[in-house]
Amino acid sequence: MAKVGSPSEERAGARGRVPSRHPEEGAAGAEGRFKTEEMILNVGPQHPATHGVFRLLATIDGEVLIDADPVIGYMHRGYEKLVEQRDYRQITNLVSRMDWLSGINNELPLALAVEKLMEIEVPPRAQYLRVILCEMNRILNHLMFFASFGAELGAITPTFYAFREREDIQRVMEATTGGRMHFGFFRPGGIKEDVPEGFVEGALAGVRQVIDRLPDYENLLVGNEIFKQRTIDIGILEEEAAYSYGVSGPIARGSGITMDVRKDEPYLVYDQFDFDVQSAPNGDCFDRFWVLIREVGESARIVEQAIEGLPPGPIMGKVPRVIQAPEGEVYVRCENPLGELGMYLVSDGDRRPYRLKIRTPSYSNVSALSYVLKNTYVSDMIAILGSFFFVLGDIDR
Amino acid sequence: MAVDEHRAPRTTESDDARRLVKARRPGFGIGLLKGMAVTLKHLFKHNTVIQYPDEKQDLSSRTRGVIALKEENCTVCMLCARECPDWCIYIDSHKETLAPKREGGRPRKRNILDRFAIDYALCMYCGICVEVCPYDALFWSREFEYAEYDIRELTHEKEKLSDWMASVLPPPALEEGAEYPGSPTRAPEVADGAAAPVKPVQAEASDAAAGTPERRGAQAAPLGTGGRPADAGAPKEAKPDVGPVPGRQAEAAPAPEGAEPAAAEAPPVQEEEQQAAPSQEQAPGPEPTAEDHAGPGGRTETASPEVLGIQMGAEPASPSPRESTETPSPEVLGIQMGGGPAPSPGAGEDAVGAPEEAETRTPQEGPDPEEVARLQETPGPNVEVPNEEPKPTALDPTEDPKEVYEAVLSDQLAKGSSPEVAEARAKVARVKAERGIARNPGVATKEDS
Amino acid sequence: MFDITLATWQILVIKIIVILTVVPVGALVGGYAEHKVMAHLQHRLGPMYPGGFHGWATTLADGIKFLYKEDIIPAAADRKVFSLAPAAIMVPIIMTYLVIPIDRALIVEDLDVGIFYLLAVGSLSTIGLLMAGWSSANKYALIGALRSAAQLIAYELPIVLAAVVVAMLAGSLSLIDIVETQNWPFAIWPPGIGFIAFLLFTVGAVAEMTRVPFDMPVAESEIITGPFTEYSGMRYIFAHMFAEMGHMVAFGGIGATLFLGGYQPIVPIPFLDFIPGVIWFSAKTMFMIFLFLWIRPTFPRVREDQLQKFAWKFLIPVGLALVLVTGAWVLYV
Amino acid sequence: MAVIEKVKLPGPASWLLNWSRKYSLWMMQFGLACCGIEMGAAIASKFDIIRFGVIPFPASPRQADLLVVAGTVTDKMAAPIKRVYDQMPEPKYVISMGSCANCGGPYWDSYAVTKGVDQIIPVDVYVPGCPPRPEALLQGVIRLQQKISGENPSEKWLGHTTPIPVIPEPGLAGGV
Repeated sequence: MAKVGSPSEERAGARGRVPSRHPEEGAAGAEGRFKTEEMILNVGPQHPATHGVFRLLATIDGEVLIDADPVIGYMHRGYEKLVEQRDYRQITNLVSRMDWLSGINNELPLALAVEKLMEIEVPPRAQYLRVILCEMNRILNHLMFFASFGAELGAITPTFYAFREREDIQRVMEATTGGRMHFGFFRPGGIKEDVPEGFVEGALAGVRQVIDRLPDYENLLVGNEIFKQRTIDIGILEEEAAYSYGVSGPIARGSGITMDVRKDEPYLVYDQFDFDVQSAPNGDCFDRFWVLIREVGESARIVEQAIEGLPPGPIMGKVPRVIQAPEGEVYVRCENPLGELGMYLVSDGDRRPYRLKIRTPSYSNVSALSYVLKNTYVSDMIAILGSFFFVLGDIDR
Repeated sequence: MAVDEHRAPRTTESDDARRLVKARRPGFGIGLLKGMAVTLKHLFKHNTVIQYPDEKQDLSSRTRGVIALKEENCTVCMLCARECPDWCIYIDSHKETLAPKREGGRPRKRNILDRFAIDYALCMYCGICVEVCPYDALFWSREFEYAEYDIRELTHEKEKLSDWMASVLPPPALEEGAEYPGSPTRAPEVADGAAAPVKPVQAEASDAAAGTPERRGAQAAPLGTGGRPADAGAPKEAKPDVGPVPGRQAEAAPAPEGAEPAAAEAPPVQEEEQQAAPSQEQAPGPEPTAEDHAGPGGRTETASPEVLGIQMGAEPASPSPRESTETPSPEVLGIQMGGGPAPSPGAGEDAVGAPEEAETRTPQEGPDPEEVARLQETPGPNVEVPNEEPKPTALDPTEDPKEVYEAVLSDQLAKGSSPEVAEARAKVARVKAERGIARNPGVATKEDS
Repeated sequence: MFDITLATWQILVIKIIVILTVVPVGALVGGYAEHKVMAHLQHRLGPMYPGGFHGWATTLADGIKFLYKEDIIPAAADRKVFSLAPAAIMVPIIMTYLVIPIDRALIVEDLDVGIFYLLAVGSLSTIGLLMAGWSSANKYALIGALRSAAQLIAYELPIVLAAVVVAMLAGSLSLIDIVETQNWPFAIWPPGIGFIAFLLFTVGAVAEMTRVPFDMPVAESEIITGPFTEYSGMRYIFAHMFAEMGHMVAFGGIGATLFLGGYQPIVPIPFLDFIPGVIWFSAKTMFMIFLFLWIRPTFPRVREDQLQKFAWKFLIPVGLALVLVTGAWVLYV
Repeated sequence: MAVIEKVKLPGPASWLLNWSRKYSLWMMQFGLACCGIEMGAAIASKFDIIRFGVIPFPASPRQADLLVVAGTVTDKMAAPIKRVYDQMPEPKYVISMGSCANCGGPYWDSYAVTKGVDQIIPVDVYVPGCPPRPEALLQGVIRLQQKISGENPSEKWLGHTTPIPVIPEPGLAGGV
């Protein structure tokens, strides 16, 4: 296993890893122990813990996972090729399905890229609405994370509670955009149509309900001693390792990296809002979970501020009838719920992109898995997979 | 809006760090008890399950459940089929030539819709077809219950699609601060003030149209009754009801008197409304470039004869269509709200019905073929499209397939590929040779020389 | 009571028939209760349509369906062991029902060493789990079987210690005697001792049933129901569903008998005597079952090594200390 | 189980077998993509698919009756799906959920996507939508239950079911 800038094995052992029993690595330890045999366990592609079709080739020795090799590509749909055959409006609807938990966040970089190429000015109302919708989508995504993480650790109830809250927010999203998961709402230049009456109340109510119920969640999981045992000091991803694997988003922030595109390189109107970048220093499963749960609160704060400052006005900038990005190339990055989502758009002046390279957060995040999974227990593998919240569609595209 | 009541708690950074340290401390079972309290609390809470077949959610009108077709509005312009990313819309039509309306006029052609089917097994529910439809023939309905045992049954024909029109809701009112598309003024009072700019247009239109009452009557029936040709006889009964409808109805009132029952039974198809053209020339259309996104503004003028038809013939006793929820005729709403957010306001984006074109063309004629071709380079399923089959780049086989196979095989084996890989590559090369595709440019030129 | 004299074998047949009906019915009712209680704890409704009224027949439908579903034995499996394992799991569970006193006279067999019998029989099903896991020729099943063997042995001890405490307090190993001695249920009196013993028993019972939070051996999201991964049809329902539910009902009954006063009224007031013992017993059993069902959706599961540490380093020392304290209580109070 | 396929079952027995299968549909969740999340929503507390006796617990295909293929089936994933289906014991049912599983959906022109799960396994009910709302899946389940109640168990067992006209149940029929 290539270790890019990883800390020494001793330090990893000292930070909660199982001491290595692999004969090649710890030859000294092999004597005087039971002679054990390795077994290759094929986890996935259809396995309840892999939320999706993710395959992990695990070499296990008893309960200890010696080596883990993620195999991806089971959900590869050829996005980057497909978008070359579609015009921008059709792509908006397609990339929404890329990371299915954060549809509207995927549409945003595309819209921003086209706007940047075409030099379209987006009216403030559209920008505010974009922020609101993006942040609500972020809450949806994080709730899903909460649900799946609990379920993987064996606590099935959080799933049910989280889905109930998701439903409330999804209702508002549906009344606004027409879709529950795939919105297809952003257009180069603005948004598709203005929000319907009752949007503000609905959004506020939905977001506040989540905030109100957060203590319940914390009681169910965060404060739970068993949960703490299962997550604290498990699956540590150190700061330097996180850097070298290109990890971004909540997982990087859980390793103490205060990195957030919304703060570092503000797009839309994020620089007008008061919010914090949540981070935690330890880099274990608990910290990753902690950061995600805190981020729900931050997103709620942004939604409230944006609703407060929502200006009246048009929702579309001056755009030509047919969107044709002029020749050129542009890279736009946004903070997806799972990390940095970048789109590199090359246009040859057609109605379709010449090339669209998508840098998805999950893909980079998941590359750190085999490093983190090494020398852990099989049960911890589940906790780590859960805390590395990834979406298969986002990895494979 | 009282935003401050409930604001999400703001925490400082050191606060967060302290809380995290506290949360990471090992507990002594209190956390377990708290968790049990949470679940126990929910045992006694009122359940919020939506017991689906017995009770159903009240879905919003924008919900993308199923696409309904208002058959009368469809002019077979094919925009939807061509814009569909999945190509799941199938349209068949034929052209009919009708006798000229007046002595010496040119014969009219019109498209008759034979088939309009959507394959819902393939549809990705993106709504682009609804968005691009320039004549408001497609709407989103909230229905979602159409699972089938056979995939072929998921392709629904126009009869079924028209049935779904019954469940289409009027578009929602917009949030405070929204700009209603097509309105010259900003802000909320738009909704009420919208009638003003529209009014003269309608007056003109009604005057112009009054000369040909029979046609107007014919049109009123199918449109106004939400697409039910069976109700074509409605204008007669509807006449007395026209009076109470306030406002602009007054100008329109004289028109239906001339509507003859015979004309009312005419087939429910769109007719050319040549008389409407002069009225549109006088219409103060907004600047096309500036207001491009607000296409329905343009539609206000082009659609006005229809609108009048509806209001005269078929909106019996609905003084304020905005409040009536069961009338699925968005044109009326559109007018009342100032060109309003009809279910497909985005039509303006491709804006075939934008004012510029409307001045030179009549609304029911369908878009100019050239215009459509210019707009839509994407070929549609029902149009002559270049074949999608992969075509060989070179038409004549230049190499002997067998030779190529042998050559590549030995070449690969010599290069050190495993026998399987070598064989696979050789097979690929043979297939290419059979189809006349040069293996790679280098090889081809070498052999040629 | 009745003036009918029956031959011994006739009595035996009747007893067998009774037990063979009680266990599946108990399992079905337990399964239904699990569906409904869990659903309501999770803010859901649970089965509503099967059978009409609140889905009462849902587990019945499960039972009938599984009886005639295809029975797959994997090609690589050890056929004989694979087929026998469900019986090896199920029979000990059925056997536990024999000694639980439902009322003063309603007991299949009042053994003098009732508690001893319970503990001895209760640990037998481990063999069945091992058989199932090993013979399935499936890696997940193997991991599950090994985990369950380790776990069941570890958690047998806290139950034994808790039972020892009860036996010491009652001064007898017969379950009828244990119930009769409880003026106040042992979970309440003697103060502290009984309650801790009750907690020990509950934790041990949950682990013994391999339910959350101690369900590592059958963790669904991890090793896909462990030893039962390859089981289908009738064998599955006997090996897993009936066994788990039967186990739960049995442990509910045992808990009610040992700690909650069995068929006796919950408080020793003569006024309450008019309520038949069966009702008291059922109510207490239901309370125990509810406790098990309440724990299940609330907690995440404990990791295998943590689970072992918890048993050996915490529960068993506490149990041993408790035995000492109980001895002191019995001798000096 | 050879009895069922040889003997012509009397009416009540057929009814009982159909009834038990209908209300005990253990559901193997094959959440592949977006539809998997909506399937989760259908299971969760707002819609609660367990109300119909559809039990989403088995993690192993050996105990499942119903396979819900929810999401995009890629060519790489087709083999595992086929395998999971083969591992399920008879009688088994398949619901194809969403446009991708029905016939490729948005990825109809993708080189990596299987255009419809019915190319690899037989499908009983197709639920349209992209993704279908949770209620749409529930309606699909209801339609499947209607189908089951009209089946001949012995034929189903042998694997060649002749389609039987379905009598809509007044209580459950989600009107189409």
